[in-house]
Amino acid sequence: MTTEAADPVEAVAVSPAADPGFLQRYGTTIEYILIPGAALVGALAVFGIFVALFGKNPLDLYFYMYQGAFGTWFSWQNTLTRAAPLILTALCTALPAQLGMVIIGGEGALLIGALSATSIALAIPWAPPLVVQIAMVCAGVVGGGLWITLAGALRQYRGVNETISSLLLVYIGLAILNHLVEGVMRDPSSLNKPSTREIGAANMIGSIPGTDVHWGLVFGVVAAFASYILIYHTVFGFAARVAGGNIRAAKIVGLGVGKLILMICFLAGGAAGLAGMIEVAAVQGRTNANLAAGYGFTGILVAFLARQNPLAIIPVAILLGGISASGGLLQRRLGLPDASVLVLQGIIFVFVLASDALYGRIAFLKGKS
Amino acid sequence: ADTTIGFIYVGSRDDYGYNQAHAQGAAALKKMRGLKVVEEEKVPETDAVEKTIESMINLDGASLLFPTSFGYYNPHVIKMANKFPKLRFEHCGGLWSDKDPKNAGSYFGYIDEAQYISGIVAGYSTKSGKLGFVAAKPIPQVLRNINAFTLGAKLANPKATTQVIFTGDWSMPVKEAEATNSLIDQGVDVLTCHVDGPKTMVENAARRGAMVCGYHVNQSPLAPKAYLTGAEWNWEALYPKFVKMIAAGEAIPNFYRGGLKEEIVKCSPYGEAVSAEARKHADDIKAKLIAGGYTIFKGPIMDNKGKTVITAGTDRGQKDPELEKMDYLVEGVTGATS
Amino acid sequence: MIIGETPLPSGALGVDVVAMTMRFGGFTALDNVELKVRPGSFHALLGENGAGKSTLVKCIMGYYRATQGGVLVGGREQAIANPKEAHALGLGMVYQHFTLVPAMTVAENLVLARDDVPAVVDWTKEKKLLAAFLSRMPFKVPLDAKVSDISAGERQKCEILKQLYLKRRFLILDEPTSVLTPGEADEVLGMLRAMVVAGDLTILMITHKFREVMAFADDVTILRRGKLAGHGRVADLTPDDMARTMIGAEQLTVQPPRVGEVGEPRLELTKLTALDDAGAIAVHGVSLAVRGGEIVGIAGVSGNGQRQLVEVLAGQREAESGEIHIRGDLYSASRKEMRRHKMSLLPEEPLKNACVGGMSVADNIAFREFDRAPFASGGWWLNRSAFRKDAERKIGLYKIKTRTPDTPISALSGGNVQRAVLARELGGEVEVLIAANPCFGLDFAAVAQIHAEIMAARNRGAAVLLVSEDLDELLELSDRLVVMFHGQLVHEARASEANLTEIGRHMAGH
Amino acid sequence: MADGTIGLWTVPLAVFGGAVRVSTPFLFVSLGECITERSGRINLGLEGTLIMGAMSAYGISYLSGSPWLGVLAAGITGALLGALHAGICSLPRVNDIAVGIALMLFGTGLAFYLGKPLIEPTAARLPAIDFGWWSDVPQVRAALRINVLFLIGVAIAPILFWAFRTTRWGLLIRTAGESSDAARAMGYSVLWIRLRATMAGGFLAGIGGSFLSLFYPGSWNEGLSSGQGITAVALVIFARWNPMLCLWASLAFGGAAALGPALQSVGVTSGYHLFNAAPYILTLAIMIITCSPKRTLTGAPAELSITR
Ligand SMILES: Nc1ncnc2c1ncn2[C@@H]1O[C@H](COP(=O)(O)OP(=O)(O)OP(=O)(O)O)[C@@H](O)[C@H]1O
Ligand SMILES: Nc1ncnc2c1ncn2[C@@H]1O[C@H](COP(=O)(O)OP(=O)(O)OP(=O)(O)O)[C@@H](O)[C@H]1O
Ligand SMILES: [Mg+2]
Ligand SMILES: [Mg+2]
Repeated sequence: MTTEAADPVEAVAVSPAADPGFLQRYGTTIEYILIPGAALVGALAVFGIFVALFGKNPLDLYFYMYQGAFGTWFSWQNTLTRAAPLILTALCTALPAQLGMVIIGGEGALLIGALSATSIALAIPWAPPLVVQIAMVCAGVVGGGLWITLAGALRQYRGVNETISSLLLVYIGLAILNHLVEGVMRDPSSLNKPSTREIGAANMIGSIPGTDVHWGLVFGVVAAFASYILIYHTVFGFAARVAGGNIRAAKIVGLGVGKLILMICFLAGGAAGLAGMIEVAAVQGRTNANLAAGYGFTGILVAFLARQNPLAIIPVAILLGGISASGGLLQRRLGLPDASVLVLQGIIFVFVLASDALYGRIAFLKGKS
Repeated sequence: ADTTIGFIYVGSRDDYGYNQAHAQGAAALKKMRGLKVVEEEKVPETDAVEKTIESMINLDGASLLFPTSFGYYNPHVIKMANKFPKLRFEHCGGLWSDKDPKNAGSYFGYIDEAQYISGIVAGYSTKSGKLGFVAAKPIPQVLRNINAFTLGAKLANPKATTQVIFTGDWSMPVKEAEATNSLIDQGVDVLTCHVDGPKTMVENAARRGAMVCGYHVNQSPLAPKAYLTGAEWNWEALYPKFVKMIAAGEAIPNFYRGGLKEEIVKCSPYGEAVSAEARKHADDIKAKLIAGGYTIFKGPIMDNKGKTVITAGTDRGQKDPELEKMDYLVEGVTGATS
Repeated sequence: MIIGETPLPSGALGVDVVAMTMRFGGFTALDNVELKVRPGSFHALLGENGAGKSTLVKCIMGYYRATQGGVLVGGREQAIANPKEAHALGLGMVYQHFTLVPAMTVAENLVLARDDVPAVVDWTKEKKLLAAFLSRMPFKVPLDAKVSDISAGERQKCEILKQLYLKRRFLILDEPTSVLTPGEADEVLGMLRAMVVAGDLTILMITHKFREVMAFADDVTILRRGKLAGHGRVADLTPDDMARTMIGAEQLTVQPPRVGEVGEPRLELTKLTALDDAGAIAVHGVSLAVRGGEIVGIAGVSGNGQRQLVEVLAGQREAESGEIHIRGDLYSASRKEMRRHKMSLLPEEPLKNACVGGMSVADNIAFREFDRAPFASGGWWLNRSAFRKDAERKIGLYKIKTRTPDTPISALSGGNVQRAVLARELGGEVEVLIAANPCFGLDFAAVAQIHAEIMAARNRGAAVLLVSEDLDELLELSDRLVVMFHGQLVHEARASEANLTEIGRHMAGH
Repeated sequence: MADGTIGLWTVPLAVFGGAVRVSTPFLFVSLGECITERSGRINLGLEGTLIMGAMSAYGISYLSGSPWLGVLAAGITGALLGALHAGICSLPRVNDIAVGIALMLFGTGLAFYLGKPLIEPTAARLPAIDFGWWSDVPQVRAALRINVLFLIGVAIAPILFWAFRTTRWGLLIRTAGESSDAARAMGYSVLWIRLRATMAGGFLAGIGGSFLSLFYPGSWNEGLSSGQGITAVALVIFARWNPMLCLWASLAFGGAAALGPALQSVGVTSGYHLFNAAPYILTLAIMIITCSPKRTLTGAPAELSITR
């Protein structure tokens, strides 16, 4: 037998950590900033061409976008206000995604959360504001939580696809809200905008001191950090990731997948329900059809753009808030129709999503391996 | 410097309906000298409208604002009016009360007067005696239109009934089309509506051979043969008037209302299908309304459950606040408010 | 011999691979490899798990595009850009992982594989032709059955039939016999060998079984770590020579001798019944007791309910009726019970059944223990350094070949995934062990290691239930042997006294 | 009935009529998505495609005077959007659900942007075929005024059902959706198959949109689609990727959508919001009844990201 010189057997197991160069150590981090940034620039360029086709000056466009979203302290507040509910509704999609579930029903949980929070506030008019507010938070979280848990339970016990059921539950939740708001819960003095009674000015949660941005932003950021810690640093999150990665593996190590599904769905719906509670307690002061403003649907987008990472949700939500904040200025200064914001969002998302393909492929960031 | 005026619409300003009517009013202002008009469309009735108002103030220097959707008023417009006490907020449809800030005002038109006229024309034009009404929601503004339309029809044809279908929201074309078809299946042969974009109802009804009365703006080009008349807004007349009042230092009443007389609403020109008799009767009532002193909601009026809602001898004139709380359908209307 | 309208030029083809290098990103899977397959020969390709065998043949087929190097078909250099071009040249391959479409019928799979699928398929005609073709083949497959409904052995036969149906002149088989019983393997390989001898076909077969190499192959090529380690004529070689070339200087794990007393019944199944995915009864009233210090082997042709039985024990499937007791306690596959009874599971296809491909090796190794100290502080906070330390220790102990503990486990070769699962499941104390085809597709070094670990667990007093389609493995390891057929246990024997013919008879249901 | 009304018969008639009128967009989108999903890709962007289809059909019909050119334009627009979706999804690591959502926004936005000048004009509509000539009852005649697109949709369902079994393209699409490894091993380019399947799906969805703007409700405005596209995508899962079931599901959904207005017209008025939600409640109820936790979704293409 002819035997070629085989290489000497090297040590099996872990290769010793080579001296990591700067690029090797921070290459991934740089990628995570550079790639979405490049995608953003590309998208803006394409949108610039688009508006140029309609006879507008792209440079004006960029200037007004910047001014409207981040150009002044007022613009920043405008942006942050719009971002606040999105962080919470995005969590409604991002948390179940850890379990491999695609939930697109955050809007329904938001509505039910708002309805629950309003109901509890109206049920205890005698209580001091702090008690009412805490009760509202609890009711919002529980109401929204149970709503998505319903989708989770249908999947767990009946095998119903959670994507469809959560979507159907949005329409059903909206019908219930309208039915109640125009029926038993209607404030007789809410004439042309059927609404529940107001929770009362004293019970409103107000703004972050020194700003016009309501406390929802803080709730959202805290919830996003808490979710991140929950998913990546706790036993519960680990179990969820195992189950989300491979349900058969989760079962073979005895993890209660059903329980995980229900708990994650509860937390997810709770986040959206909290968003609904905040819309009531910080903005509307009562429940009516205005709450169905699409935050739940935009949240899906935020979650997917953030690649379901709870921390990445924060900047993505701010980006989205900025786009919608600047949308008004584009309408007013450039005479663009409001749909241009949708076009811009679409282009940005297409670019950012397509740029996923670039990770790990930028030669100069790979260093030597 | 120029005065900057901000207009905020809840929907698209080319919707051929509610928002377009306001945009036409804004367009009338654009023609005036010394004015700058900024517009923003599709602003939801959330804190987004507050931010839009602030943005118009901070970034565009707007000093007079027209938030044109009902849902903007409470709490958003009130909040902004309190925050910017030097600026003027004119809100369409709201019910300003003494508790509300003085720099906020609410204006609206008694479009039920025009609906009343439509009703008269419809009452003459129907063969089956059945009229149809495609409505968004059972709220006072809508109920008042349905009732005025029905009362007008009964003037022409005491046996006429109006069947109403609520679609549940302001813009649901498929439901509106289904409602139109259902009504026509029930024998209805003249229809009108109160939704944001009447185009769907007008076209579908005309296609099935029914006649229509328009709403918001003049839809007669959509169905020249089937179009009888319609209740239209006349913001082109009102907005310049407001601006002139401000320029002249006159105070605009905080609670501003008006109808045909004040030229806040108007009727579409009659379509070719409208009989001479109908024209005459309608013109006659129109003249009386413009002259003043004519009451649409004049007791006794029973609701469609047999309860007397306006007792005999009670005249509920247009300015009567009771009418703003209307929660019944008058006798002759088939349908229910909940 | 095979149906068809226009006879293609027939006869066996030779294929040579010249200086082939294949890199996946920074990883070199093939490094300047040479391979010469003579026309009309039966050539075996050997190598450890991850040596690059599958990669090499996929490069030949155009499934991958080699970084460097060329392929000579029939002595002429050919640029093969994709499998279709390979097919046009008469090259065919049975992949290591099935490439039949599970949701389609056998007939659909066969017709679809043709290069000349008509735009509209006339099924009556095609089925007649297929039936005629099958009648000339030594083994049968049910044409109208869905592939997902037939057994693994039947699928493998179907794959091979597909290649014959397509009239290949050079056929690559990537571990074709791993799902066949030895009897089936001999039947299939015997038939292929006959076609080679008749000059119709050249065969390049990847296998881990020296028995098959010795019995059927003419030549052998051996790879190690992506490099050519040796080649020669089988007639000149012994299995030992080949083994040494394969593993180089690595030490084989020595299996400990069978020692210790058989203890109390520990795992007891009572009238266990379970359904398969389609809702048919797969496990039918199985009662069985496994004692501590005993290995009970379950033999049977695949598809007779073994998989569902293991899934019930693993908690991946709910039992329809019946009970499982461990040490007398009712068992329902919860984490608490698994932990209390020190259960371990070595399922088949570990990447599919026991790992999360996207998570790191270290995480996968920690699946059993992550929720208690030292992995979890206070029962809830993950302690990352503990994960890493434990993983590094086990990676060394179980000889897992991975670049780092943080590498996603899906990047490991099959044998190393299996080793990682072994490290997880056998790294602590074990009282009950369920193993299902634990050595499926593994090289002999890995097999030796796994067998040794299973025997060691038994010697420490664990109750071991070993389900395997490999009779040799069962006979080697088991204390007691039961045969499963159509969901029922039909025969039982002490392994030391087992009669091969009788077991074979029961496996076949006679 | 002497007075020309048909009383309570309105309800079944409206449900029937609704099934015919309202179901067509659902039918086209779900059949299109059926093709796409059978190839192993999900396209949630069909909502945007539907709206783009509606807008471009209306625009072309208005400009050219020919509604059929409008239908064709809608199909082509849909196919182009499908190609865009397929192109982006074919990049490595790109999630097709997310791209679908992005394209839903993009399609909707573009349609609204370009469709502004089309709201007021009246374009030539698609004609209806009068299948009710035999009846004297005007309501029956109205319900039987059926557009040929509906008939085409009804015909496509069995054709697709047949094609998935007996044509090369059908088999290839299924192969790509069931096992991309298998398709690749046979030498087919999975991306190429999916590109064409996604384009075909977009083509049909675009045509579904043209029905909305050119037949029923029959005009272009921004509220035209209230989620029909996304609901139709959900219907495909509900219909277990079977074109015939897509047909029945679309009809049921259309009929249910007509229920609310019809009930009101005969005097059942309370809880109209809940009646209007009937299609969603009905779908959910059927799913709860017909699904089973033990079985995985039967018929699900194995490569589909939504079914795991
Ligand atoms: N083999 C499988 N493949 C895919 N999905 C599965 C499989 N088995 C179960 N599932 C899904 O996983 C989920 C959890 O399953 P199951 O009810 O068995 O959980 P569990 O572990 O018993 O949970 P718990 O004990 O907490 O109730 C269900 O939604 C089920 O549909
Ligand atoms: N697509 C791929 N991307 C990255 N690495 C790969 C890929 N395919 C194979 N490898 C790596 O290349 C090496 C050789 O793999 P290959 O499948 O050829 O091994 P093999 O000899 O067939 O092993 P086995 O006996 O387990 O089948 C392995 O380390 C494997 O992890
Ligand atoms: Mg291999
Ligand atoms: Mg192998």
